[in-house]
Amino acid sequence: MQNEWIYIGLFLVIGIIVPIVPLAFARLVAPRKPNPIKQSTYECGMETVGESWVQFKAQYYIFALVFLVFDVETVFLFPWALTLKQLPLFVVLEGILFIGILVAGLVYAWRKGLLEWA
Amino acid sequence: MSIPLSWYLILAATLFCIGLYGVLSRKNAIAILLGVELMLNAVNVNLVAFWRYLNPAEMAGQAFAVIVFAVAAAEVAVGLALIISVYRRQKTVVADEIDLMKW
Amino acid sequence: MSAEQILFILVGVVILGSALMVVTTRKLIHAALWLVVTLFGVAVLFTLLRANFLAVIQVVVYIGAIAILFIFAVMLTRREQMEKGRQTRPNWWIPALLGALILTGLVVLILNLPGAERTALALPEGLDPVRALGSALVSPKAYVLPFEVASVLMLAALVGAVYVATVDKK
Amino acid sequence: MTFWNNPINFIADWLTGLLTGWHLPAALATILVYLIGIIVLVLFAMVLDIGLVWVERKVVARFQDRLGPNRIGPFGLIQPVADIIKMVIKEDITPDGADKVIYNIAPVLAATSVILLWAILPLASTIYGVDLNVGLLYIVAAGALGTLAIIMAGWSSNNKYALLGAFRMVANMISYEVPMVIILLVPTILANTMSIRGITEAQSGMWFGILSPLAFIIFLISAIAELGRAPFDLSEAESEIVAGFHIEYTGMKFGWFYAGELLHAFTFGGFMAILFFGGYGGFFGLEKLPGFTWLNFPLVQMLVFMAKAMFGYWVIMWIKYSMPRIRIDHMLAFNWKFLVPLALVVLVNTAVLNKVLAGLPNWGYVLGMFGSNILIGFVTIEILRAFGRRQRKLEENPTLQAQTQEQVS
Repeated sequence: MQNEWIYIGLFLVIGIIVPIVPLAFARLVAPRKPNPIKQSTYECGMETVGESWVQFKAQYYIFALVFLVFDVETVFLFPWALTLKQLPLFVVLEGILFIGILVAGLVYAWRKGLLEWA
Repeated sequence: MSIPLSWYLILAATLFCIGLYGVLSRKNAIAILLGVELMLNAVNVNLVAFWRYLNPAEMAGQAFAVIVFAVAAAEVAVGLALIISVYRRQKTVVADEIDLMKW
Repeated sequence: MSAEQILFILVGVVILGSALMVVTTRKLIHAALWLVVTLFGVAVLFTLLRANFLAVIQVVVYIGAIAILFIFAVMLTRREQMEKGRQTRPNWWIPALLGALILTGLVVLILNLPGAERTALALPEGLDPVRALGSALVSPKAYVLPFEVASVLMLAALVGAVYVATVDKK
Repeated sequence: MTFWNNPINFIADWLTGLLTGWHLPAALATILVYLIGIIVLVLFAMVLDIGLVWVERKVVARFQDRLGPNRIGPFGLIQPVADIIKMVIKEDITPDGADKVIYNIAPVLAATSVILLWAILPLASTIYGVDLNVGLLYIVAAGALGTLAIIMAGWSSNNKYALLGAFRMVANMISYEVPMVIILLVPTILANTMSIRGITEAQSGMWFGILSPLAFIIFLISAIAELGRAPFDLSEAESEIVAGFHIEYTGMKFGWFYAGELLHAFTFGGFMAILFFGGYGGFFGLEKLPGFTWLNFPLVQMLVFMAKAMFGYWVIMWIKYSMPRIRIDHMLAFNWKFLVPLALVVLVNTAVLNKVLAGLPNWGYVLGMFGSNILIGFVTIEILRAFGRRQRKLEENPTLQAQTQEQVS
């Protein structure tokens, strides 16, 4: 058994219970008198227009996409970073090649104007 | 360490089959991709289990799992981009109604 | 039955249950959130297997990036009427049957596999799996080529996805 | 081993002895001791969180030339307790059309993702939860859960503003996660480990903040963005989308988002101290001198750590209350066109120099690292200046502007 993950697991359990306790307590003591106006969607007192679903810019998706690629690649660099000390300079160059390919993606996105918010 | 290898393999097999069912039965293209993710995860469970049970000194299983991560990410990125592109042209994400290449 | 086995069964039930919800829930956003539960369960499995690095990147990459991308895509393509009505094909029982058949076959295969009942080997003394993985990924004798090719794959995915998602802008 | 050298293990051993003395199985006793330790640690974090409410309000007040809370208790110290009582007895409103389950899970998940960070936060050399060999990525993973909580809150509230705020916040968080993850590689390379304690111990002679000041600055900026605090707070932008993703939340559910944000800010102050300023240690070898061995006592270390973390938290507050809000296009452009390339340059520089300078004596190594960072910083500023000059020229000269636009189109 690996104790460290048991510890994290227990921490997760406590970390979920601790926020729930005040919420449960609030449920006991707080008043509850729901009415339709109180429960209506809050838009600074104005009547709500249309459904809450509004069309979003696809730009958000583009940024999420670029992020996904970068996130996956940088995560791969962590094992590489741990080997730098033992292994020869050659390994550093491998990592730089990897980063170079990553930069090529960034340059492409930049040149295509995808990083503009317009 | 008392879990037999077969437990992991059976769990992964079941997860794989659930994913397969999702891929084949869902109408929505995004839901189909969700099924593909389940299948890839099943593969990863197998790879890591084999690493641990067969040869922990060799990192083959983990290295393959890492590559699967990259493949999953690439698949999701391109797949969802296609779906969004099709949605903007045809206003649908139902896989059967996407027939741009059906000529 | 040892504590570890009980833990495994619990995690397994969570994984399979949430996976079933992924493929059957009507609301897509719920399916995506159930997928997050499945992914988290798989991360717990990785910790049971002592693959610390994979467990953490499972959360970082799958939950932190892939699931977020799914949720974004669901929100970008959501339309109310699509969530009414059935979400499965009319002949959904064929895939179900197929899945069940394949599963039975696989389980029979696994149970007859030589060495299926083996238990985990002890990790070699002084082996740091993360470091060993790093050495394997950069060593020319092992996986440096897949490592660099993965990077090229991600570049291709980025270029392709970005092209597809923006080509009809004009 | 005495109490003063190693208080946590001392108490833990004593408790384990006590529990096994009652004929409990050893495994169960260990788990019980773990549980007690975790509860104490989490409660400590929560009490600290309550204190932070007071600190935050008092510091803001001083920045804005006000007094801040001063009615309840001495210096208004009891004010946060009154706040909590108020939040707990407030009516809890669930808006119509909300997705109830997700709506209720989101605030809990938001708080949990912050509390989870405390599992690996070393308060002193012997006072820490657990020392993971993938500690740095664990921080990122906990952050991923926080992102998820925000998107869940925004989506389930069934409110335009909430959804907009969540979208902005998530775009913000995921964008700034990229330079943050890249820059986390710098301490990894310098310390040759991902374990948080290992990184702290590696700085007992020299802080990484001195070896790589640029890495620290990038980490600070991306940490503030990750927290969603001003100047990156357009996700809550009171003046346009009211409160962003937590607009519909009332009472204690709102309270958890608020408390989570404060604790998160402090925790990031702590991680800043650990990654770049030696954490609980980092006395430049002073603790080895005969007169200063008392610096090694856990309680002293804890005090040092808390002071450093509080300073980091204060810097975050300082920036928050001095800066106007940034527009979303500026925010994303700043990240992708400036921070990410700079972070990659710093990373490559660190990786190469760490290898090249390895043979040099210690002072040469430090000087090389520091000097290269200063050089990169200088070049960056010059590039920015040249760019700014060109922009200005374009703006001052309308004909030139027209010409360039023709060229572009």
